[in-house]
Amino acid sequence: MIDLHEILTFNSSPFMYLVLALMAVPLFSFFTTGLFGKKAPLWASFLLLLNTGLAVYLLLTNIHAELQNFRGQWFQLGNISITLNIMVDELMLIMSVIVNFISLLVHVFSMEYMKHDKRLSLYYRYLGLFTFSMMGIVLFYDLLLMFVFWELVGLSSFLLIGFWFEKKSASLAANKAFIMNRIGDAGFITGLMILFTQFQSFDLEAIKTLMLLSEIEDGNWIVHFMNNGEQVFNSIDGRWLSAAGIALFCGAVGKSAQFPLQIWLPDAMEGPTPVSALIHAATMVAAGVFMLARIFVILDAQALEVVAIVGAVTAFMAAIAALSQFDIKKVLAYSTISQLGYMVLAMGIGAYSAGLFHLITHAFFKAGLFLSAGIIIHQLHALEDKDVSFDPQDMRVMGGLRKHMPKTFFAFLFCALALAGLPGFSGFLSKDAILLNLSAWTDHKGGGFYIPEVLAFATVIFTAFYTFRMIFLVFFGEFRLPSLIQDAKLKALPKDGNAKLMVPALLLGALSLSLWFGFTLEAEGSWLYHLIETPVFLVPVSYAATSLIDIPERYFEALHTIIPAVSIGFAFIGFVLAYLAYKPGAKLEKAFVNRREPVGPLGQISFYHWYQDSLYTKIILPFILLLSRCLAWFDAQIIDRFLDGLAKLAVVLGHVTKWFDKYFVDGLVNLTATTSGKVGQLTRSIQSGKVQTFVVMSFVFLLLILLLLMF
Amino acid sequence: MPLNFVLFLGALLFCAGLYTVITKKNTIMVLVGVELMLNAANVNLVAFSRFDAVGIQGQVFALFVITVAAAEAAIGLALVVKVYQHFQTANIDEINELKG
Amino acid sequence: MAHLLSFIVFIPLVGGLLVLLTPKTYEYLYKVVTLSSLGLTLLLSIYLVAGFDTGLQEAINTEQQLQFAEKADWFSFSLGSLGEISVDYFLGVDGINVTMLVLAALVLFIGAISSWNIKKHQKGYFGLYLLLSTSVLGCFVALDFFLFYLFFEFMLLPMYFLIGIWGGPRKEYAAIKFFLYTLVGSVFILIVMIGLYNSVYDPLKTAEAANLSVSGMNTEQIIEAVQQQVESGAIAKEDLVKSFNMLHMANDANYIPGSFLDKAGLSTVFGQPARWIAFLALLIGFAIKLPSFPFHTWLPDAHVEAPTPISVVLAGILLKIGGYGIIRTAYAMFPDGAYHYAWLIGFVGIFSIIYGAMNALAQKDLKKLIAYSSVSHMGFVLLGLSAMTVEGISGAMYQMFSHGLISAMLFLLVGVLYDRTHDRMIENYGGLASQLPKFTVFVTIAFFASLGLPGFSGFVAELTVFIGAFKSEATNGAIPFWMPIVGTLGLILGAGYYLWTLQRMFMGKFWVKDKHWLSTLKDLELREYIMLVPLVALTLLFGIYPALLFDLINASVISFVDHISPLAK
Amino acid sequence: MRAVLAQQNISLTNFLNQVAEGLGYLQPEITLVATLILLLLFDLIFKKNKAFGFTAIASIGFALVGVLALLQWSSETVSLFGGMLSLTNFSLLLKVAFSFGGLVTLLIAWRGKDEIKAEFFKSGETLIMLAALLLGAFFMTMTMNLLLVYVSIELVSIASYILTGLTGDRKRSEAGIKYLIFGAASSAIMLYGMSWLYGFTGTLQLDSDSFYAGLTAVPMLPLIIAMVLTLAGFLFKLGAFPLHIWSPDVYEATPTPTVAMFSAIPKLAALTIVFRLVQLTPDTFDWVPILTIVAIASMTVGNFSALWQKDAKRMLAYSSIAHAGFLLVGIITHSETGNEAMLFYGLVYLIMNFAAFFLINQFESITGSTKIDSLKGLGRSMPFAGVLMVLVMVSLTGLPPTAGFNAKLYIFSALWEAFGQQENSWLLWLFIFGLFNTVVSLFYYLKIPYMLFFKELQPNGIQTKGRSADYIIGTLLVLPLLLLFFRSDWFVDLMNTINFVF
Repeated sequence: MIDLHEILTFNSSPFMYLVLALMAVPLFSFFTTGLFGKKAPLWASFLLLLNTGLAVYLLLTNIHAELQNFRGQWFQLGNISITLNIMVDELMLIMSVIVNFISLLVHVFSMEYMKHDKRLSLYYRYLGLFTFSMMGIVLFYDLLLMFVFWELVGLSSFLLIGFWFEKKSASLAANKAFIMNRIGDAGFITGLMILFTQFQSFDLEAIKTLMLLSEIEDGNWIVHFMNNGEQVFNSIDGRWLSAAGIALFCGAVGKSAQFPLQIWLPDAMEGPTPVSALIHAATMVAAGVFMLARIFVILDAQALEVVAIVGAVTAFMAAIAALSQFDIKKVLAYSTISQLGYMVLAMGIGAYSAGLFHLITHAFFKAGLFLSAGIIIHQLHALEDKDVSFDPQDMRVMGGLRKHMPKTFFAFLFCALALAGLPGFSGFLSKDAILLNLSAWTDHKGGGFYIPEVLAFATVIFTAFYTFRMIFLVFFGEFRLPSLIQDAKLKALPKDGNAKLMVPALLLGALSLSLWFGFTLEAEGSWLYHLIETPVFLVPVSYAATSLIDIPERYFEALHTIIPAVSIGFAFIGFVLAYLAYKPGAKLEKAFVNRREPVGPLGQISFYHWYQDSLYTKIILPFILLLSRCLAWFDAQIIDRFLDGLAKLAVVLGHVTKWFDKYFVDGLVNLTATTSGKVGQLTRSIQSGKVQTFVVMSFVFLLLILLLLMF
Repeated sequence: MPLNFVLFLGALLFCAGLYTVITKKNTIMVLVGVELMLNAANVNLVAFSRFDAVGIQGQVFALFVITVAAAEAAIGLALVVKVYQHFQTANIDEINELKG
Repeated sequence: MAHLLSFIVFIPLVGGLLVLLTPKTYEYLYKVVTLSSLGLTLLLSIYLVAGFDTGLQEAINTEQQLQFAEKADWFSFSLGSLGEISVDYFLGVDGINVTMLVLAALVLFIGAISSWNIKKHQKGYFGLYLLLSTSVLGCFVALDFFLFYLFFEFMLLPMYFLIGIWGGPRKEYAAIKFFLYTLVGSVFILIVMIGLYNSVYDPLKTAEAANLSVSGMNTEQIIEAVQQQVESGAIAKEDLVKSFNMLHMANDANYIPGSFLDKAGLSTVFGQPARWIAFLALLIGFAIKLPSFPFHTWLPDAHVEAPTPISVVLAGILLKIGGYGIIRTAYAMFPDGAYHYAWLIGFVGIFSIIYGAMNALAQKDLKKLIAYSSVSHMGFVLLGLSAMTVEGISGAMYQMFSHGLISAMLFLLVGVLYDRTHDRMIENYGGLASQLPKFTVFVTIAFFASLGLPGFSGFVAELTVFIGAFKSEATNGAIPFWMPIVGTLGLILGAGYYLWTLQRMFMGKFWVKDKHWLSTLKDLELREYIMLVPLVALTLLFGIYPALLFDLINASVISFVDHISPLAK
Repeated sequence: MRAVLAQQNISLTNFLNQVAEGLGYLQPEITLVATLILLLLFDLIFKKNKAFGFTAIASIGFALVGVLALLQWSSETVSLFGGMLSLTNFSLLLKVAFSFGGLVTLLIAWRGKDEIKAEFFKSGETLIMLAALLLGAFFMTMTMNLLLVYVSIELVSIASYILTGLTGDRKRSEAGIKYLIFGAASSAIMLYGMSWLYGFTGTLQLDSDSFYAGLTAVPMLPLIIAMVLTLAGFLFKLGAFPLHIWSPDVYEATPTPTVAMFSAIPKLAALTIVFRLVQLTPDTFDWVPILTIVAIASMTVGNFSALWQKDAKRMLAYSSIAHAGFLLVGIITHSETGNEAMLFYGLVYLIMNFAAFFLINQFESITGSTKIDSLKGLGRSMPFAGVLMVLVMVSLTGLPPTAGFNAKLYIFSALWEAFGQQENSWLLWLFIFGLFNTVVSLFYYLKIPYMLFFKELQPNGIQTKGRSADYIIGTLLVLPLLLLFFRSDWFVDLMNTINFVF
């Protein structure tokens, strides 16, 4: 029988420090950047450049080397040792490159974007903190440690969203983000509890090994192993296996903004735009998907179905919501949610590689979109002054920017096309892979499981639609701002930003071309896709889902030609619709410009994102607050009163006995008096005869005692 | 004369005494009531001492009681005088200033 | 170093006497004496931890598992047919109380620093403070129930005066409330104490008293022999030496056969087995101190009225005495009761967690909010204990320790604000972050630490409690799975009330209710840094490197669980 | 006497010898009488400034009594006067305690305000009455004979009436007359009960076989009646429910030193008599219910009524009622342990009360009043006295680190043991009630520290300069309370040498 301690062997090598450096450098930047004042951006970016270099170096040297991991003990809990485990595998290497790279670009971008902010160095420290904790998630192959950094990422996101805390909306958005994540994390912790109870370890390697050994016997999920010498035999109800998966997934739901917790992400746009690019588009929100990838093999069929459905629903809802927004960042936010939905869906159907592939491509093009949007916002913002004020994020003030800022246009366009999933762009490959697997999955599964497929394909159309809507509204037609501010006069027209702004955007724009990932129109043709191959499920067979690998080839043959065609077709439909609706001079475009908010039920639902937000803020939250007030009242008025009451009761009793000692007796005396006949005179004579009442009283009590004793 | 007559007498005296103590307004009368109660006891003692195997302890006791009662009465009367000086009355109802 | 514990416990007392003897003209000396004596205590207790052997693995109810133990006959006499009664001066540390001792020393020291700006009746204040220190420290290391009870009760008087004289507007009410609640609790404890020492004997002393021939036997054998003889009734009842020794009380074999609380547990009170009732009484007695729902209502009042340093000590240590008491007495002496009432305890635990959090959400007074958060956090202690698993118990202890640090920090911060404006109402402030950036940094750290952010000690504690509690049903079936899962609500609510407060008070545009505060609202000063920085550092340290604490307690906790866990029986 | 003679059928001569040697054992009592007479003569002979003389005679006399009692110390029982008195070290211990009490009373008077000084040391009768009271108490500790019980009780009572009422203002005379009427009535009731007991047994000798036999023979109902009636008088002296009602008025009216004496000495004396009665009645008669009811009621009534008292003396009166309840617990347990615990409690109670009254008296001599409000803020201006007061109150409540705690601990341990053996639910209730009464008592005992320290001194120009003599005496009175907590074995070992068999 296998002993836990044979799995959890402590090992390390000098190479480990190199890997740890990936975390150490950003942390160092967090601590030191404060010291550099004005020069802080340079210093931080320099450190991150180093880190990126390191990440790339590691990727190149180890991409084909065999897996190696470093493990040490964090602390000993009873006789169970809680370990730290760093695993160097493709996923970790690739992710670390992406995170560092995009973070680096954002650092550079922010030099210009944030340069007027008074808390500039603090901003860079937060970026450092974020990168550090993000790397933590990527590096550690250990659920507990992953959770630790998971929360730290949440913290840095909280700090960055609320960076302009003077704005009430910003602080509220920060709280919302953190609390929504916390709800998810409660699930995560539950997952941890279940797995720990069963396997006595958080170490993914241990969990996976033991999961392989565990089995289902008449509905109980049992595992049998040794823990340094002593036998461990755990058996709990099998449903906890699914529960564990779902609970852990809750964490992902929070972090990756899936239904029903996704509402924090649009608000998170209160943060600086580069931050949105880094955290709320490329890296942090992808962490949920990354985590799903880590625990992929211990998810059972039920859990995976839940994942798939949640993903599909999210993708669809968000796509709808993106259709009618005015705020360019809002559009991008919803599109992010929708794309994350795709990734989660992919994980749910078991399209591991496709999901991660989409994660990577999306990271680039969405970051690119945000940065280009950032440029536009920045430049428009530069136009504001005392008598001209407008919301530089509102697409209604934009239009025709293609002429004024061409570079930005191209950066934006490339990324947008990738987002819309047109061939030749990275997004096409990954999304195509997902759709392909999805339809295979549906055909194989049958039953009610066509819903995800329908939603996913509908989403393709909507995606193309809102993408091109955005492009038309922002870059084509006339620049609307001047017409909107009749009285005042613009001091200049918007133009492309300087190198610090443009280089990152263009770089990302270029990276959203598909040729970097292989000169092909199919995901299978891409080197990256093959780098990440789908693992096999380890859960007991009776609970395991059928892996796509096991799905017979025939399911795919037909699809290989159809799916790309369909998706391209759908994308094209989306484009045409958008063109008809929003091409310069189209009536919707006019209507749109001078309307406060969209009309019609669909428009409303879309604009208010299915009213989900109001459900939280107008119903659930008030209810909780009310409840808490009631409880507080209960506490102060009932419990406290009651316990004080006991104390008071004593005092009252004091009164009573005192009164008793003094007056009660008269009553008794009257009683004796009546018995002895001549009431009137007696009562008068005794009224306040204190001594006598004393005597009577004592005597009566003696009699009472007597009676009590007799009976 | 059978014992129980005497005992009955004693009980009667006792009750009468107690009643006086309880009901009379005048302090002197109250003291008299006490005397009655004491004498009730005396009656019992004397009566029982007839059945004393070894002697007449009862009667001795009675004597002692009478003496002590006298002393008590003396003190009582002295106090009554004292009270009268202060309150210009011996009516027990009007001697009532100590309140708890 | 011999008698280390005695030094630790009684140095503050000596300091107190010094303070009382120092004439008013040298008032500045009071602080010096207080600070130096408590500082010395702190140093000694650190020295003690340094010398603490973490590997020592002995049964929890034997004296071999104690370290730095000091035992001396205090007094003993034969009380008629009760037989000989012996009370010892018995101090010692094991994994269960060593952490508490250090915590107490630390928090008391910091409390002393924060007493710096106490103005009125300094002599009385510092005298009482040092008296309190001694009784608190003693309470944690006393292993003789009589001695323990002495310290436990003696705590009340200084506390009563410290709250009642130096407190806020409704100080009298708060003081008497504190005193009465705790006294009710201690009456429960007293009842059981009487019952216990009437049922427990001291084997070794009995061996002397009954002059058994113990030549050439080692201690264990003697104890063995005595227990057998008592079992068989060979030793007369009058020769038995009744013992207040807590370790003996925790050992079934030392219960006199046929005595009221013996292991057979035949005697009943109100139809329930006496041992269960005894457990319940102890539990209630200490739960009032903890405090847990529904005995918690004294806490908000006491906290709101008490001066800052006293709130710090109250939240930092006194509450822990409740938890420590439950572990040391109730659980150790009546494991059967503990197992029988596990469900109840666990339920009260999660209820306190959620109830406290909900109440905190509704508070308008910052200090009250923190007080209720304490109720919530102490709920975790109960939840962890009720699980009766190694993880649960360790988690409970860790929670007590970390809450000691964090709540101290929180109350200090409230004090900082109160010193500036003499107002604690949340709605009277806004956007303080821009006015008091450094203060805000510390508040944010404290809040996040308290809501259990990883990296801070609170997280390790809560996580451990949760996994321990969840493990329970799978291993010993003390409490069901759903309890810890429901308990996780506490995490969410915790985030809720802390972040909401943060947002209302510190974010947004700066404004305060009263314009005069603008002049008084200064950022942190050196003395406050001296208090806060160590606390922050420690919270981080114990969050990042929990082994520091777990290594101290592991051995004891394992044997403790072996002792109480029903499966071991 | 013939009765007694016949009982032990011995000749007159050696009976007289008995008396003679008996007198030898009564040195303390004789000394007391001597003191009494000396005081009388002194009073008659000298005309003015007799204060010093009185003080000297009384204090020397009381001290001598104590010493003599100590010298007699021996563990075996001596029965005197044909068994009417039985002298054990139990009674000797109490005698020592009583004479100590007498001395402290003198001290209190000496440190008291001028009126008190005048009353005690201007003319003799107060001291004489004190001596008489002591004499009565002494006999109460020894007597084995109902007759003697009655006489000694009356001696104490009459002395008390006089001390209460015969001098001083209208309040006192009122209290006096009430005290007398109430006392006389209750002693009459007792006497009536006694007469019945005599009837049942045909003897007044408590330890005689016929007494035992008689009580076993009698049917329960009349026996209960007789016993309860007899008990009435004892409870009156004990100041226990339901004959407690006199004490508040009397305590309030009488000068503090006298109250100190009332509150401790007659109580303990009466306790010994109840104790003896319970010891010597056959087990067929179950005392537990009666005494339990009385005890619980006394504690509860005493504590609860004390809550709202404004006057310190009145409050202590009620507290003394409660303590009477606690003392009875020792008797109820009816075990050796219980006896020792009871004695321990009694002696600690004596010390506590004298300390309490001494301190109250000290504050009274400053503020001129015993109202609790009048203590406002005094603790801050006289911290030392304040602390002493706090300690005494803590001890009365029964919390560590004071002897009051040990007293409670031991007496309830005994009760627990009794419960453990008999599993008699009466005892359990007594146990629970008793302990939770502690909490109630805290309410009012804390009032005094509360006034002393929490309230500000009100600015009437009273001179709050503590006098060092007071501090010394106060410390000497409070110190035992602490010592007996930390080394209660000293005292308990003493208890162990006491023999409770008569």
